Amino acid sequence: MEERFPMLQIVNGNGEVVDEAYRSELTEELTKELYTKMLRIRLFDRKGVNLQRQGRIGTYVPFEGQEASQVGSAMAMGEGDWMFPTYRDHGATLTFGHSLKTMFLYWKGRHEGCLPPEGKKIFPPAVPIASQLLHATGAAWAEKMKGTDRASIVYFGDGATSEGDFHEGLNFASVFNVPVIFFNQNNGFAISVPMHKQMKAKTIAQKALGYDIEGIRIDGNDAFAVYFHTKKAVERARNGGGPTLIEAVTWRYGAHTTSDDPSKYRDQSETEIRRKTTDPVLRLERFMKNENMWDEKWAKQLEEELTAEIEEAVNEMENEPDANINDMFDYVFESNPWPIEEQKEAFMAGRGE
Amino acid sequence: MEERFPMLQIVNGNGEVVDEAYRSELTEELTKELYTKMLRIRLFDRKGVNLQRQGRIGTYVPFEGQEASQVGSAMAMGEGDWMFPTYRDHGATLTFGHSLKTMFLYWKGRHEGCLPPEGKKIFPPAVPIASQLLHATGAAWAEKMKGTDRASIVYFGDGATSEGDFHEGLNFASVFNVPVIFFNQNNGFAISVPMHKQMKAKTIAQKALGYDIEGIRIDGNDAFAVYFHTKKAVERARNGGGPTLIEAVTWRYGAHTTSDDPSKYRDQSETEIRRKTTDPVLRLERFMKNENMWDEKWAKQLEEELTAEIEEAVNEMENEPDANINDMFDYVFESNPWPIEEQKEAFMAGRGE
Amino acid sequence: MTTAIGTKKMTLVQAVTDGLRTMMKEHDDVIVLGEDVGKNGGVFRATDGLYDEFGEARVIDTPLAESGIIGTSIGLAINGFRPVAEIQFFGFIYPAFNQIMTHATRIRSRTLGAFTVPMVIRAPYGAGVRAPEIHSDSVEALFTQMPGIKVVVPSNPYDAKGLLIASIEDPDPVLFLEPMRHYRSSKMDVPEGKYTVEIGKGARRKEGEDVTVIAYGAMMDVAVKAAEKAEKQGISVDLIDLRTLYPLDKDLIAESVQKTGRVVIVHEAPSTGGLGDTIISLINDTSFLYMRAPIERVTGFDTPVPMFSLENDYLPNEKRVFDAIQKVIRF
Amino acid sequence: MTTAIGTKKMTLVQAVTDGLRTMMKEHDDVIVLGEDVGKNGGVFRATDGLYDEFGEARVIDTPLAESGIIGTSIGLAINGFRPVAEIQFFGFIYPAFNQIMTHATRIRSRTLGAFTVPMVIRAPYGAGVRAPEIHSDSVEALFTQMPGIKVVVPSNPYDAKGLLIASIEDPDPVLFLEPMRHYRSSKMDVPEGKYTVEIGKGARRKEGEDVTVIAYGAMMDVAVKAAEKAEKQGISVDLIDLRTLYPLDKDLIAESVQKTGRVVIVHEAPSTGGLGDTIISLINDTSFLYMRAPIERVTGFDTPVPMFSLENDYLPNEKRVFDAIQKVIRF
Ligand SMILES: Cc1ncc(C[n+]2csc(CCOP(=O)(O)OP(=O)(O)O)c2C)c(N)n1
Ligand SMILES: Cc1ncc(C[n+]2csc(CCOP(=O)(O)OP(=O)(O)O)c2C)c(N)n1
Ligand SMILES: [Mg+2]
Ligand SMILES: [Mg+2]
Repeated sequence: MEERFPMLQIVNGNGEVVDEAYRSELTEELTKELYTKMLRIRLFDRKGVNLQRQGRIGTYVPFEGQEASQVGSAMAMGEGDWMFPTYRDHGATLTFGHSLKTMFLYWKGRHEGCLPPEGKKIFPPAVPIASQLLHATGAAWAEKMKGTDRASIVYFGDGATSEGDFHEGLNFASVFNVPVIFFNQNNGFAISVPMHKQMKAKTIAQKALGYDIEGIRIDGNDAFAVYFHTKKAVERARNGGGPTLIEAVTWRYGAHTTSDDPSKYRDQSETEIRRKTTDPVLRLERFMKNENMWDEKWAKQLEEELTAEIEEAVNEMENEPDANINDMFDYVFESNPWPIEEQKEAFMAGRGE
Repeated sequence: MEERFPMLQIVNGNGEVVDEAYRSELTEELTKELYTKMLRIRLFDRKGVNLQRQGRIGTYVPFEGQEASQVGSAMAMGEGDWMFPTYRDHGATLTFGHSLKTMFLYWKGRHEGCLPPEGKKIFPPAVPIASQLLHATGAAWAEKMKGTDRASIVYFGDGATSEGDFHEGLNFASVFNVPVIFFNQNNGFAISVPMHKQMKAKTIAQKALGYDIEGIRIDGNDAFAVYFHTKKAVERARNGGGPTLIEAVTWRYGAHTTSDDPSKYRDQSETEIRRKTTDPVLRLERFMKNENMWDEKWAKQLEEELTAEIEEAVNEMENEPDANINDMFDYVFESNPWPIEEQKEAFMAGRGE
Repeated sequence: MTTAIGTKKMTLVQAVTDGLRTMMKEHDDVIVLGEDVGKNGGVFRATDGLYDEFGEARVIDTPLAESGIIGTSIGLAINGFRPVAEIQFFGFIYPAFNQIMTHATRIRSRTLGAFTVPMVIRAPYGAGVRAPEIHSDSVEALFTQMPGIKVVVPSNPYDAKGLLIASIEDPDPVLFLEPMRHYRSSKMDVPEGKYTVEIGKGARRKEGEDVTVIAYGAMMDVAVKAAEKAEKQGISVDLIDLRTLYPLDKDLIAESVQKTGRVVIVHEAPSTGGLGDTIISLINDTSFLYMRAPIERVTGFDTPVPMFSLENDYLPNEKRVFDAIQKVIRF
Repeated sequence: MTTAIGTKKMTLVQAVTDGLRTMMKEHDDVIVLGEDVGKNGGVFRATDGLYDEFGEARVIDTPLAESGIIGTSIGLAINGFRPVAEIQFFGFIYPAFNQIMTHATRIRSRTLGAFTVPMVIRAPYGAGVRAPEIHSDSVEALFTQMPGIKVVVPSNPYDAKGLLIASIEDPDPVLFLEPMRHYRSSKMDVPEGKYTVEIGKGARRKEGEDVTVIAYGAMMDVAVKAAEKAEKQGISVDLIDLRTLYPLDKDLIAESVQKTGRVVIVHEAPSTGGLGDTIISLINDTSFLYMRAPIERVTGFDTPVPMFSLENDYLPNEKRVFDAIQKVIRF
């Protein structure tokens, strides 16, 4: 199956173009946009890990190493499309328009962190694994019924493919020919469980065969491959071509979450090698250098600007007024039924309010 | 995918051998055994429908048309193997050793109907669709851990492939390389829902591709094809070759259950054509005639004997003492916790016992 | 609110169909989906005729996957539709449990109202029709304890239609349970057109002084018969049909209980953890000083619903309810 | 039964590991399976070291699929093994709900004992550790109302090990809930080797006359603190740790309640339909005439557990329990 689903690549780890068909589309503008967005979320991610270490936010889920997958795919989506992330996809949601502050609030245990910016169709992160594939299918199906050309993209990991909802999602989407992109980030591990214990199959893309839908496998650390191949799938979806399963092969450098210790289950030296050979951000830097697009000053300034933007968001997060207790009671239903109203009153009275 | 998973046949609807490789194995003994078992369950099935019409049992689930699938597969299993049927597979369980009386008791709403004969590993019918694939996988996995060469066979329909448990069952079985046969009877309908609304895939066998396991598609009305191809899969399983997904393409002639009215959703004339062209029992009769194995007297006598055996079982079922109310209370746990014991006492007292 | 003109004699299941049709006619965003709900009109014919009337885009035969049905319904609901999902039998809702428990019921509160899930889950429930195994569950208390979903159970055709319309109009998830053994047991005058029965309000079916009997759904008939028997023996029964199980009609229950001081609760779900426990707890909160006897519960047992040869023993019946009435009276 | 010799200071999670190790050493048919239980030793390290000690055939990292874990465990259990399945967090048990509700709990009764399911489902539960969303559910009442499964919740290391061993020895399914916020909160002397704490028996943690306080699991600490405060104010508290939630220790509860006539129940699960309702119902059945005040419940709310910025408001705390004690005393 690996031959049937070869890993599509446009630019390799050395920053060299390996798929000449795309060369003319690898413009400086696109390259710099991808680089900027990837650097931005990498800096965000590192900040997240640090804030957790300092006790300024709760458990944080890092995605470093997966920036190309998240940025390339999110950039392939359009205004009005839907995004259904997991807990590890704030790189994608930030790229698609979520605000830095909101994302920090999420990791601070704030419901505000689940609210999309006005007009953005970003669902809150799915925590129960694979459940979101069905939501994405339903929302895209709704677009189809309304007769729009909008699509959904839904993120999930290699581990998620084992859940029943993965299967049901792909099946519903295929039967009703729904415009949804099933974007799998195969980072090789579900917490500690490596892919070969998760499935016997050697690729995730091949799972498309059971549903008679398109399946492709791409180098998830190649932002160009991710961007262009996702875009193709989205175009197909918009034109009534139905769902696509995309396997983006990638790697998380860090721990599963800040509570996880990867040394328990894998040799972290693998990560060190990957940082040097397949890193998505470094790859773009190399590509730009190869193509004479690289400008050291620009890069430095960019990093400074992005760092400042992130610090500003941290500030905003930390200056946010405390969580409002009403938020716990008042949004279970449109209006509080008496049990909730009574419980709220008793609670407030107990606090002396 | 239909080319990749051709429908394997050994004897066609006219009773002609189409796969010469098997000719020498189509002995009179085997043929008559298959015929006998198929006729037996067909007569049982018709009796079941009649008993329901007369109000002597409850809702009944007929399988007429699917006899070759059930008999051929059950005969391929050995002493000590496990069987996990659905509500429609009493043809298989009867072939594997369940007693006629027990099966009638099941349809009379008796728990005794769930009890396998001594030494037979037949699980009670699965009602929640597809849930049994996991039980079969677990039981076969246990055999593997114990180091035996025993296998499981689990039955399920085309509709069942849509449930999450189908997927999880195949995945667990493939990851742990478990000796289990996933025997799908694709009878074209899940109650009223035709296969093309159940899945976009044109075959069920192709779903094996997602798990890197063997998948085959066979003519489920050809008892020989079912028998020999299942046997091959069982042998492979016993020898550590792991699970196989078998799609047996068949058709149910009758209603989904005796509460169902198929005219609401399909043209029953299709069934009439199939009775004449692809019927599993008639096909064996034709084969035997073609091969000079047919003996009208034998056939007549066989039918009489089987009818008598079934009538006897009906008698036994009807002479069974009434269900024992203790059976409701006393088997929830090994011993009754106080709530059940108190409820039982109160109930008995209320009845004046 | 009623725009109804005439009335029509209907069974409970016909009233369900009529409720669906009424709302589908008025609102394009109301769609029906589930197993066999289309061409077949549902295994109980609850969606009979809707496929022909509204087409397969709005009356949708889904693949056989409950999590898929509820999960995609959530996606449809957050994006402008009001799905009415049928679960073929209540005992087959379990594969969808995760979608209901972690998503349908939580999306509004997680997102402080940015996303909402206006969906209805319909399911026939309960024993007493000699159905095969696991077709007879009565597990409403799994859902009355689940934050974020309302639970509604009509006991007659009028309420069935009015409550169903109210459920479809509700901006939040509603679990709508249909007593399958009363699907066709009797007919009743049901208004044509649109009307609602308010969610959260029970109904007093009989006015009495001596004892409050509380039931709902399929157990109303049993309760009515036991109450009639009690009346013949001079015991006057205040008979309450809950209609909504979450939120309960606290005021109606309190008012009745404070009048009678004696209560019998009837449900077919198992005893421990059943709605009876919650009602007793509510009465503890509201009416402690009024109680003249321990509350009696007449319920199913802490056992799975047995196969149908024993289901009549499992189900509460007139005698058991009557005995309980006598017991609280004689205490 | 005890074959224990020495004791060792252990946290609750270490006691769980020790219980597993003890049983795995003695019985080859005891196996452990779940997500990340192998090499990683579980996300809370509850299975730490077992993979190295017993090998990957008996300490099994499964694919990420809860229905698969429970469903295959059922198959293993009917065929000679005693699986101990870990559900990584209680809030991820829902995908397995169908397997538990329709199979694990019903196979014995469906087959009149021909097949049985001696399995344990372990899950860390509850809020208070600033975990991400949906990692903090306390839905034990979904299972106490489910016929065919016992539900056990230790509150300290000693009980954790003893109850876990009893659960593994139990011939029927047991849901074993571990209060995650007390996994490492304190250490306690725990006997080495094998001993059991009987399923179905609560423990009196403090003897008192004025009011009965009933709690379990993670809420024991809160209850203890509130009781200490009450004692300081001259209110004597009879403090009960339920330990088993199904079947409840009816006698212990009745005895205490009949002595005090006043009851406060504490749990973090939502109010409606929580175990509090069932306990009130039980007290109604056993002790009606003894009650001197309405029973007070201090519980979570009828809301999903909020994200962690609000979880301390959601959780019962010492003050709320103390206020409830005062309320029942002053009634
Ligand atoms: C239903 C469910 N089961 C278990 C978990 C706990 N859990 C959180 S993340 C995770 C691993 C997910 O792996 P994968 O799908 O590969 O995504 P990744 O974390 O690698 O991005 C697990 C088991 C969960 N969140 N939901
Ligand atoms: C979880 C679950 N959902 C729904 C049902 C109701 N139901 C019983 S049989 C059936 C159709 C099954 O179709 P298929 O798998 O093709 O098997 P067949 O009946 O054709 O043998 C349905 C929907 C059920 N038993 N379990
Ligand atoms: Mg992963
Ligand atoms: Mg079928």
